[in-house]
Amino acid sequence: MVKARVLEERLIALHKTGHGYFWIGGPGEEAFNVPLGLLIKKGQGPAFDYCHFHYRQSGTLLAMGEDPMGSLRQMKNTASDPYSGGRNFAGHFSKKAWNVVPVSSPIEVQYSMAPGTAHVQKRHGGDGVTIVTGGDAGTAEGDFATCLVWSSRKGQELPVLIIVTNNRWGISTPFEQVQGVERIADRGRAFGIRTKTINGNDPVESYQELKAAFEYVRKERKPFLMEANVSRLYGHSSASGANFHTDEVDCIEQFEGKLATMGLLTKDGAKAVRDRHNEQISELAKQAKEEAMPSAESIWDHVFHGEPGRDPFQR
Amino acid sequence: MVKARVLEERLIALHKTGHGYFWIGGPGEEAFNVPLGLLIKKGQGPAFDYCHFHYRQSGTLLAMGEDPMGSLRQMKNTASDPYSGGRNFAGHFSKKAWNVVPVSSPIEVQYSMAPGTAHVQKRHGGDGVTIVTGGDAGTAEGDFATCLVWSSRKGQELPVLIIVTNNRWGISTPFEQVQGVERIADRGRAFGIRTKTINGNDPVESYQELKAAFEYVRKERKPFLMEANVSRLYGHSSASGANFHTDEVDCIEQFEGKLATMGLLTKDGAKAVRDRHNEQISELAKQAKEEAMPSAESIWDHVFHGEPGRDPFQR
Amino acid sequence: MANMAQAVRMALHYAEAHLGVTDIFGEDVGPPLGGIFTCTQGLTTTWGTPLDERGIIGAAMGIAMAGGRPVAEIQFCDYIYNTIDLLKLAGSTHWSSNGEWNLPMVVMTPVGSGIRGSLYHSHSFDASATHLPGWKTVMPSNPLDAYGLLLSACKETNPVFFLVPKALMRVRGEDNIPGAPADERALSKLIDAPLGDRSAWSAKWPSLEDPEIPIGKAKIVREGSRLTVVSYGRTLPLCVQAANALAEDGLDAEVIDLRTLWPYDWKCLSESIEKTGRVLYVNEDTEVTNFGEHLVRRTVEELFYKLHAPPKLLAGKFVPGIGLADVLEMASVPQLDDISHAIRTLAALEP
Amino acid sequence: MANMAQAVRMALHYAEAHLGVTDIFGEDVGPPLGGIFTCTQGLTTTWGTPLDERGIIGAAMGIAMAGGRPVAEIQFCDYIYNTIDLLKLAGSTHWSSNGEWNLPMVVMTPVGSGIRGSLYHSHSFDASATHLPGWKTVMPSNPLDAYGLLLSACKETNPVFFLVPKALMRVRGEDNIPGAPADERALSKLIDAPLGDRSAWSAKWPSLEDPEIPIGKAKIVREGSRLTVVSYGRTLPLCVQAANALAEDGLDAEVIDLRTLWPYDWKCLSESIEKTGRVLYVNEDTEVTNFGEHLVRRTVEELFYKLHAPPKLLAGKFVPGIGLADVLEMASVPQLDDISHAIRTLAALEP
Ligand SMILES: Cc1ncc(C[n+]2csc(CCOP(=O)(O)OP(=O)(O)O)c2C)c(N)n1
Ligand SMILES: Cc1ncc(C[n+]2csc(CCOP(=O)(O)OP(=O)(O)O)c2C)c(N)n1
Ligand SMILES: [Mg+2]
Ligand SMILES: [Mg+2]
Repeated sequence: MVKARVLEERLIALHKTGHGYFWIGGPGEEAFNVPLGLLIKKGQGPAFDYCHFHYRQSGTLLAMGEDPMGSLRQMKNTASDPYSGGRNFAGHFSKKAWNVVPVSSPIEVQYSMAPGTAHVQKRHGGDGVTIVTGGDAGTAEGDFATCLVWSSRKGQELPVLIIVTNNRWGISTPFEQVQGVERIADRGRAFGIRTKTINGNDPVESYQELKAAFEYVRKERKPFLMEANVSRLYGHSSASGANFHTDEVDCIEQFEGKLATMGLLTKDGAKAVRDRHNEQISELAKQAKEEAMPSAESIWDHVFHGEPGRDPFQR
Repeated sequence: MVKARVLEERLIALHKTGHGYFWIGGPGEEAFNVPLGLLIKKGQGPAFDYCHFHYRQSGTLLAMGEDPMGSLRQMKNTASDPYSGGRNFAGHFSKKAWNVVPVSSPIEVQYSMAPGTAHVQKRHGGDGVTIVTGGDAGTAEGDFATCLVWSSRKGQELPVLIIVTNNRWGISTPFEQVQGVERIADRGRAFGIRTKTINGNDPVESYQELKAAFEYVRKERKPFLMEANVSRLYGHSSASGANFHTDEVDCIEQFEGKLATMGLLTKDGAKAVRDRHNEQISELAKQAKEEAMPSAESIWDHVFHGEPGRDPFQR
Repeated sequence: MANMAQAVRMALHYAEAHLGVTDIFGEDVGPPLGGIFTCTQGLTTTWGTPLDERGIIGAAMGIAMAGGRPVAEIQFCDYIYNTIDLLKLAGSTHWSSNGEWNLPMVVMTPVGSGIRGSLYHSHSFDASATHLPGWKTVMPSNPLDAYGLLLSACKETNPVFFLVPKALMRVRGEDNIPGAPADERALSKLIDAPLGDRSAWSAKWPSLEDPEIPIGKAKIVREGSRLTVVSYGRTLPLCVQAANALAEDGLDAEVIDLRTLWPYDWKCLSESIEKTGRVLYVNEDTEVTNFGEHLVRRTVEELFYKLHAPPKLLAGKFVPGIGLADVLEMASVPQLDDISHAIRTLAALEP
Repeated sequence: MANMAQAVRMALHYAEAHLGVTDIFGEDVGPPLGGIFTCTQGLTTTWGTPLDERGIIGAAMGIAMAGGRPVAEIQFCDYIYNTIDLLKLAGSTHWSSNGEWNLPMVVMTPVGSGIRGSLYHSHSFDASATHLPGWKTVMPSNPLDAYGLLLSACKETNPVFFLVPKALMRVRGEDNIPGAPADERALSKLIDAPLGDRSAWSAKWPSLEDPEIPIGKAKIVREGSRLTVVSYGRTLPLCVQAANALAEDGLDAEVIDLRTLWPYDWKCLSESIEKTGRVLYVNEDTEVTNFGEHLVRRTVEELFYKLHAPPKLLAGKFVPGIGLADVLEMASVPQLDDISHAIRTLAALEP
């Protein structure tokens, strides 16, 4: 959790000091995203979990064991950026070795794709499942309903863990102002989908509830809809300033406090952890700043799979 | 009801005898569609009801007082077709004087437009409401969810009667095969929308339930979701043969039977009604066959409102 | 000979049997109907989907990501327009992931006019498809090409649009599908589902072969010297018909079937245009921001000084729909007479 | 002088105050934010919508049908592509109802590159918009035109796309908005929302006037004789800059701001092209099935024998996205040097 927070804060710092054009990420969601990452069965192909993530999932990737260097490189849009080669925004992960499909900017489209990977997994057998994540505001898009319809057909239910991280904001718009649903999870009921709304700021509750949900989806091969209430600690993105919001619950501070009162962690102990991560990540950031940008001709690379990159008009 | 049935059967007969290229319509839905028409507050502008219908609504239009000649003309795609001037398929009504917005072929898009007319009505005040109708299969489109989201925002609820006529078919596909919802009406619950599932084959129940729903929407200015179970008596359209299906409940036959046992209608009486309508409508059909087709140059008319029709390239 | 619907069906059988196609799906694609145009009857990997085009394209993308090989059908291209964002995403995924992910998926959809489809069963999709980077687009004008191009599409490792001119669905070809009986009756017995109850029926597939019609190769269907006509889909046979008739008056036109819209066979086109000095492009999509205008642009950009006359485009009128009444449809999209007239006019043009 | 964001804001104020606009809505359009680009701050009929583009376009259609006058915003045109079916329907409703229903609605959306927007904040929409019959499309290149064209759009009784080049949002104009103070500070005091808490703030609108910039009229922004350059939006100022620089080397180019993409001012274009005999079209949408290709087609169709050189198109490269790294964006869409080079080359072309 701390490592993820430190990484995001470094990315924000990089942006604010003119290194990187845009920041968006997941500070405030660590208590949910980290347990999620720990529970994912990572690997390539339908025997493993497919991950259709949105742009706040750094905690999950780190918990899966990802090297933070990738995020720093993407922030600096270097040619070495392992997720997009300097083509896409920060937080837009992609890792085929772990079935992490490319994070895309359009909100909610991942909910229309998730049934596809789950369909292949259902046919393949085993216990691999599909996980799809997104925010609260995005559930207003038709794609969210598509995911509910396609994953709950009688006799053809799909093994997909449908997650909504509810921070009660869509950029500047409060959830209450634009949606009348009390609990987003309730939208699964009419489809006979098992649902749960949890406190995503509590890492213990998150871990336990996610564990139970995963077990159900892996074993029953049926969908589960989980809504996790989380915080948005640095606002929407760099476009809205990316400043710390004291009016939101900080899951790490809260958890550190809890551990302290339980006598399991001291202030200094917590600080030490943070400092260690800070050092490592600022080291990596320094490296990333030195790395090369992609070349102009490279725009033609990977237009088509299996073909050399070239201008179709041979100019 | 009988008049609507007779009209549809005439349209089918016209198609089968080579008069008209395509038929689609509402035979089997009269017990629901006719009461619906009787309860609509017809007129132009936000003080009256807006109707976002699909292509099975002839019974509703006739119950509102529409001249069957219009349908016959559209079937023959004559220039005199009052709904589209010979441009659109049968059953694609449009009548601005009664706020009947153009029926369009794309499934479910009317559910995305309905909140717009209802929004204006809410602001306008009075008791005018918006009615939107569509089928069961179409609820899989995101537009159905859009209608639920937009009409149920807290404090901004919209006066819209959301109707789904459930005939348990989408062309050749059984509802059970492609959707896991038990009752489509339940999809409104998570949004705090009042819902009801009724027997649309019973004209009395339909009238009473629709009346109650209309009263709620008119007075409370809030949405109501009604699911009506209906029959598809002549299959999907002329593309699937348009033959009578004996395995579906015929609401008219059933109701005539009921009236008979109650001693309110004799076989001859029923036959007389049918014969009368048959005569009138076959008379009108004869006329329609004589009327002129649109002209080639007319394709340029009404591309833009307020401008004469012309080829932009002046050829 | 087979018609296009049968050719598509046989290609899909070949693809599931020999090319690893795992899912053929869409609205009413599964049994009993086997598709609005019977293209998916008797196959083994077909299934019917919810009435949700976004779900269909999204599922295809997901299936491709998970190692499947989907062929997704949109019932009519008229109903694909709520998925353009997903199609853009499918076309950009390989590029945005810097080559990590690729989507081997085929989207099959009937296009164009000719069945009195009125406003919503007459749309063309070639302009929209060719504006989507990362996609390949093929559009056959006869059953053999439909069969061969669909096999090539199923062998592709990139997203491919397979656009089927619905007006030609029932037209029989002149060339035989390799491995299929040439006799109509015999073929029908084997692969056409019976009317009525089909629960007991199963197709008896002939042992088919792959004619290897590559994506990206056009075909000169009529050699000529006076001018070049380039078309595809519904209007191609009309161009041939017009050219044959005009040849009797000594107007000898070369007719090229583009077959692949992107990436298209510029070598074939440019050589022909250099030879004739005149070119007419014919398609039925609406004429503003039309793919034929791209071909005109390419032509003047590279061959301007070799042209004897301006390159011409004959396409659909820029109106919001195709009307149901016959005369409206005829006046909206190119018909035989329009094509003959356009060829004559272009041939006669002098500075 | 006002920048484009302020010009749009003032136009929307004028439109709700004097032109009967009833609803200005979209994602984050209402208070407190007043739009991602501040274009809707301090207005009275604004409201924020659910995150649902289909709902936004559908609502606009419904509001227009019920006698309202909506201005709907799609936050970035990159996110409009799941609504193309609804946009087609909006464009065909008047025609399909044989003239009975018309939809007076404006869809406003930021377009194009120039803010390092990466794959999904850099799309262009002009090719897609101009392929939709029944719509008018305007795209300003300076604040005064943005103001005037938006007023004209709000007076229209047909659907209109108002495409805002996001790269120019913060650029100040040379011409004053009639009625607005020319002094930046003074204007900002009146209409810019303060940072932080805005609950108490309300805009003090100057008494604005309508410059009456009609839809359908292009503008010659630089007279010249050697060749004609036609552009719009982000690339227009670059074309002027390039032309001014080249003029010093004696290459005197005429530059036309198309301003309205459909229906466009062919009279203005053709007169200029007849005069110069050479034309370069510049836009930043991807170059295959691009609106500039329509203009090239029109040019050769009607002016072929008057041309001294082939009409040229300089547009965005046909790649699936615009990359985040600066060099990727520069290499993907026309920049100043590309335009200067294209003008030079075209001027030098001889048979
Ligand atoms: C289809 C689409 N529409 C609009 C946007 C612009 N946008 C980016 S993030 C965002 C808000 C998303 O809110 P939510 O779904 O709650 O996720 P959160 O950012 O709060 O985690 C919007 C409107 C987009 N990226 N995609
Ligand atoms: C968006 C869209 N997709 C597909 C079609 C083709 N189509 C026409 S009717 C229909 C089935 C509709 O079923 P349902 O919604 O249950 O209405 P019903 O016809 O049964 O009354 C389909 C798939 C269409 N018209 N529009
Ligand atoms: Mg949120
Ligand atoms: Mg149905």
